[in-house]
Amino acid sequence: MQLSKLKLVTIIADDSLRHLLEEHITELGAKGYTVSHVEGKGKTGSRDSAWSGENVKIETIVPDVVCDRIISKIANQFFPSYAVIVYISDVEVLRSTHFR
Amino acid sequence: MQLSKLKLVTIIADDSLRHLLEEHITELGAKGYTVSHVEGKGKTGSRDSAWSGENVKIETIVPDVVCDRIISKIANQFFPSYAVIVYISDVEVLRSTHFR
Amino acid sequence: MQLSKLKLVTIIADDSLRHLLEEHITELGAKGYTVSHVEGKGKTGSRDSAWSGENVKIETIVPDVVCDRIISKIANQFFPSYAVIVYISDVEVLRSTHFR
Amino acid sequence: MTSLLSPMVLSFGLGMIAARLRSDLKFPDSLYTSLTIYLMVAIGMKGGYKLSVTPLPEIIVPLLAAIALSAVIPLWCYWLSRRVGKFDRYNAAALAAHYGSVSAVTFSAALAFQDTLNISHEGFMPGLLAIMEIPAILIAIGLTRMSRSNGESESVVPLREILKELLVGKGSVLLVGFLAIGFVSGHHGWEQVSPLFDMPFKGVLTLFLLEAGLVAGRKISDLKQRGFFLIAFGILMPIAHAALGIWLGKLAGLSQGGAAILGILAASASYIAAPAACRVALPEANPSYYLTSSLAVTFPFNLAIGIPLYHYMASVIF
Amino acid sequence: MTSLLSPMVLSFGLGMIAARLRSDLKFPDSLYTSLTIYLMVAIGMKGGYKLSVTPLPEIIVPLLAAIALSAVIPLWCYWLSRRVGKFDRYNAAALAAHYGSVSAVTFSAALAFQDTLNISHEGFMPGLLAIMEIPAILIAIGLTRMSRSNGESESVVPLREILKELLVGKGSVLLVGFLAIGFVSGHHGWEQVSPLFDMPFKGVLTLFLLEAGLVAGRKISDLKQRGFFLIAFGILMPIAHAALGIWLGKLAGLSQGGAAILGILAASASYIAAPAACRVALPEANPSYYLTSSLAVTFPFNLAIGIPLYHYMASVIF
Amino acid sequence: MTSLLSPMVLSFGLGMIAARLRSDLKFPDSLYTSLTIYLMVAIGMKGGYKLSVTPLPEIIVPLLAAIALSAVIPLWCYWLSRRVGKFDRYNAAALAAHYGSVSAVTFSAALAFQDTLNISHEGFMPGLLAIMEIPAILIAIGLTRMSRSNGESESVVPLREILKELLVGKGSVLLVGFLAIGFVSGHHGWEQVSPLFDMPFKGVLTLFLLEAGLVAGRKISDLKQRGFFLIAFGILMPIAHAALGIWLGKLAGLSQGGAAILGILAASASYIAAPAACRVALPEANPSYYLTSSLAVTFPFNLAIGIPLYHYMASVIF
Ligand SMILES: Nc1ncnc2c1ncn2[C@@H]1O[C@H](COP(=O)(O)O)[C@@H](O)[C@H]1O
Ligand SMILES: Nc1ncnc2c1ncn2[C@@H]1O[C@H](COP(=O)(O)O)[C@@H](O)[C@H]1O
Ligand SMILES: Nc1ncnc2c1ncn2[C@@H]1O[C@H](COP(=O)(O)O)[C@@H](O)[C@H]1O
Ligand code: NA
Ligand code: NA
Ligand code: NA
Repeated sequence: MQLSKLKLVTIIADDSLRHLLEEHITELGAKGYTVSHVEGKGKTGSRDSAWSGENVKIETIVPDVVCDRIISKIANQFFPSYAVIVYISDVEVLRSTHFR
Repeated sequence: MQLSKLKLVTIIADDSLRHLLEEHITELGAKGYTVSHVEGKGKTGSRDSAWSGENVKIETIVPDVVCDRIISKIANQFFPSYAVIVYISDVEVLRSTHFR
Repeated sequence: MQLSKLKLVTIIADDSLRHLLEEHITELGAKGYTVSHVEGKGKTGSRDSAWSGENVKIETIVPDVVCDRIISKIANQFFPSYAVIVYISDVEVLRSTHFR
Repeated sequence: MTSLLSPMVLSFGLGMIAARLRSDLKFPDSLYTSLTIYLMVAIGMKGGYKLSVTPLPEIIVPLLAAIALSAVIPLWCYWLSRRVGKFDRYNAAALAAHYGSVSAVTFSAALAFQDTLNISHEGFMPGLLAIMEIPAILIAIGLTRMSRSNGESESVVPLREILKELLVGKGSVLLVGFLAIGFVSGHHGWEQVSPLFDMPFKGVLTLFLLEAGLVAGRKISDLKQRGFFLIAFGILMPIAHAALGIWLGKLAGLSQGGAAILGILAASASYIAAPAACRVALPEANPSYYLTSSLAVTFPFNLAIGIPLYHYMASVIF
Repeated sequence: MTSLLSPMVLSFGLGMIAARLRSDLKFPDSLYTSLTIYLMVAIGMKGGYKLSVTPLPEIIVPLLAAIALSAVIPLWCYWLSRRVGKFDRYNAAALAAHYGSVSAVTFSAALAFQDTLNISHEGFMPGLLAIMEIPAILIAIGLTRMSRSNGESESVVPLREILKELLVGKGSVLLVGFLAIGFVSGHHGWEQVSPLFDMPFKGVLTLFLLEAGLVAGRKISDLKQRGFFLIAFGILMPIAHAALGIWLGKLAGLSQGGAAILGILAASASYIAAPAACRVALPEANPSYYLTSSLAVTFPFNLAIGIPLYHYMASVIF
Repeated sequence: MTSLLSPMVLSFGLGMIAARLRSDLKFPDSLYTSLTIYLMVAIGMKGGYKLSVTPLPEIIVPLLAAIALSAVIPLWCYWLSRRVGKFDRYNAAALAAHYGSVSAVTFSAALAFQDTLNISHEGFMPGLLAIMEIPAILIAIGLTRMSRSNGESESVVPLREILKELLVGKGSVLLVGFLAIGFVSGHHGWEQVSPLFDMPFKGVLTLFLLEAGLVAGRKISDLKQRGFFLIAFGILMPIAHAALGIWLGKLAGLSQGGAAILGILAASASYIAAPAACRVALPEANPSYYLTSSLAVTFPFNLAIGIPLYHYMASVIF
């Protein structure tokens, strides 16, 4: 089985930023992404119901270069005003062509 | 605290394959799994509502040997026809006996 | 882009333990967490509907020392009686100050 | 007979069959939760309204009877599960908690039954339902804690914490709250909300029972372990409890319909409050015992046979 | 005309417009699922009740007609999609499955239409709806498997597995199950649940169609690919199938209203059972073909123009 | 008094109490969303129907009055929050957006109130509700952007983007859309859907207010920060706005009931459209200010005291 190393970028942000973020990561080269509805608590308080707004978790598996582009985009455009967190982990995938 | 290294295998697939996949991974030696309902977009388009079908994310923590079995099973049986993605990451657990 | 290494601690437990666990990890030093509703199967059987109880997945990104505190707390207080699993993985984040 | 052929009972049966056939029919969790909220609001509201329009009947004695029932039932349930069922103390306590507590849906089915046959009962019955939910659970948990050997590690949650959570649990809040709202807002308030909370009640119950049947059907296969004891326990205990409840109800001055309802409450086993409490306070107990006997044995028995049977028993006792 | 201006049709239109304008209006998935369950329970229950109060009409011949329809429609749909549409065998089979199967919501809209105009039909119609859901799907999948070249890798799921899943799929279970429940519980049962399953039916349908419109509106942009064929196919085939269905219905001895419904069933395209089956059994087929033509072309056409048109056709044929 | 004891108001109170007691009672998110959709569809549909059966009243002048109200209210709210409340411009703008915009649920409660007391109003009122949702939000966001110093980094979303999203937001789409549908489908259409959208309306509102109370109860503890200003602001501003609204309504030729509704709209604070817009366009603002004052101060005040008070004020002004 041929495994390749790629990056898994995880973004947690307000639901209302979902479409914007999806567009950005697609433009920057991600070939796909997976979205979950999550609740959360952080510096900006609890986000746990439709009233206070909810979070989404967007996960995308990408090559290193796309990973860099995504995190710098988010750092520049979203960090200044929005409560967004991003983290990166190493994953191995089969069929790496699917993600390039 | 005694930590052991194991593999976390994550599978993202159409909801309708859920039971099949659960049976397979159990047969191949996984002692448990965790399932989330997720939405997604990839080569086969958007999967984001009950109309177009939704995805599940199945996560299972397993020893290396079971990990190998699972990914080769999925590569052989599901990759040819289905829109399934799989990735592996390293995790550390307490009580590794729980997962063997 | 300055990336820092932190730990991602993932806890999977019965929904009813959610508030207790959230309080514990906040007390032990986590600055935030993200919660998803998940289903699961393991040694204690299926947990997949409101009838049988459902699981939550609590994810928190923390420095190593907080990670140690959290896992030893859970190992001591929850492992003896409850069906809880915990695992740790390495992640890289931007703005590590957000998590300290 | 009519009762057996009501859409409610049949719908439960359909759910069981569908689950046995491994149908993909499944209710979204939020629909289940929504239906539960609806049923409790509707029961509470209607009871409160009825109290507001009829002269307030004597309530103290029936209330004490209800409390007494839920205090003693768990005792012999625990004892029997330990001695005869050979369960460990955690599982015995969980069974005791479930059979001592009550089921709002069995109660709803009993209301629908009486409504169809024009049998009447006191308006404060939802209050008894609310009051009987909690004591048995506490007593059962207390029983295990008392009997524990000293060295054993114990769960993290203290008993008073559990009591607090039960008192403000959604069952109590909705039942007691809407009993009060129905009473205060009276006839005028009832008219405003009865198109939602009264007229479609049996239809909603039909849907809910479909889902209950689906879950019960899936649980049946868990009866392979200790099935014989659980089936016997899950059928005989309710009959005994019903008899006791009806008799106590008569002593307490309830009408025949009211006493039958008290009997049904005593006979019913919880599957909302008790399982939730057991998951927190008795995590060592195995849900395939307590949930299965409550949901896959006692609930269908009460629904299809118990309710008419207990009414017959009431007519004999009265 | 009245039909075009009914809240149901207008609500679908509103949904389409909102989706085109990229509104954030979205139904929670569980609301969609709940409304689907409601519609199928309500259709089944009412059909069963009607059967229980009218002398049982001849059902065997109409049943055979319905089965015949759903067995032959996929054949020419497959052939046309391959030859004229130039689709590969997977996509052709998926289209055949969708147009051979039926739509419970189109059926509901037809019920609402007939109810408004006081047209009557046989009570067993929901039975035909149930029976017509499955055969076409099986035949279409069978067609692809037959025509596969030997070396090709094939999907993991055997045909008999698929048949089993379809038979216990939620559509069949709810329709057949509640047809039976409605029949058995009769007039008395119907009275108990009609405040939920009858009176608000058209309102619920209005809500459901709003959501259907939202989804259809989003799918319209998928028509860029092969749009011309899909639009022509999605409008002309239903008209042809309706004519065939009405004519067969007349031969089978149905009333004019009943024959119109059979025509509508033949004309309707599935978007619950068929897409679900295709995702499992024909994963190679592209949902932007089959789901788009079924949901964004045929469904609105049937809803706004088809239903009145087919009734007119029925009045000519009868 | 009757108003205070209606099931609606009491249910809100029960929710608040349950939240303060830390009950585990919680509505599934999808139930909340479903109830919201229901309320807006029902309001729109009924307004449209009423317009279709009464001679079309003068609508232009009241419409202008409504727009004027939602254009000026944010100005002084912003100013007061900056000067008196000492808020930064983001939080001041968020407060201005909330109090300039309107609440569909307060409107629903006002409808229920008038219905109970047989007070009538013009059928186009839901249209005013729809028109008053958006301008204040835009103006408030515009205010911040105008006053920003040059070097500051600014949020990613341009104002015209926000306008576009608001115009096709679910509030506008459902209210305007179903106003049109109700109007076009007329009496006949209304008859078809009123068993869902009219009769159970107050019951659904009761459930919704239970959930609103739960959320408001949880928010109350956020009032520790700047609570004094927020409470004063959240009670006094609505009274002033109501007076202004009623007076403008009278000038604009509305009936007494209609003018009271316009006053209530002016007095109400948004908690659907405005919070959503602020999360995107004013992420720097703190929800524990704007959401708390709108939901935990102004909403309960309007519900329990405001609605009857404003009707009394209307009777004085007229
Ligand atoms: N340390 C953390 N670990 C995991 N998730 C976090 C953490 N901090 C914040 N989050 C998530 O990010 C969202 C925004 O965080 P914040 O900007 O800190 O309010 C929160 O609602 C959480 O879902
Ligand atoms: N690069 C990716 N990162 C994360 N998830 C992905 C990615 N590509 C595909 N997926 C997920 O896998 C599903 C099937 O992918 P695909 O076969 O590309 O259509 C999608 O619906 C996504 O949920
Ligand atoms: N090997 C595993 N991989 C992933 N999740 C697991 C695993 N084992 C257990 N779980 C999760 O942890 C919960 C409790 O596990 P258990 O104590 O084994 O019943 C299960 O319901 C699953 O959600
Ligand atoms: Na009991
Ligand atoms: Na068809
Ligand atoms: Na306002």
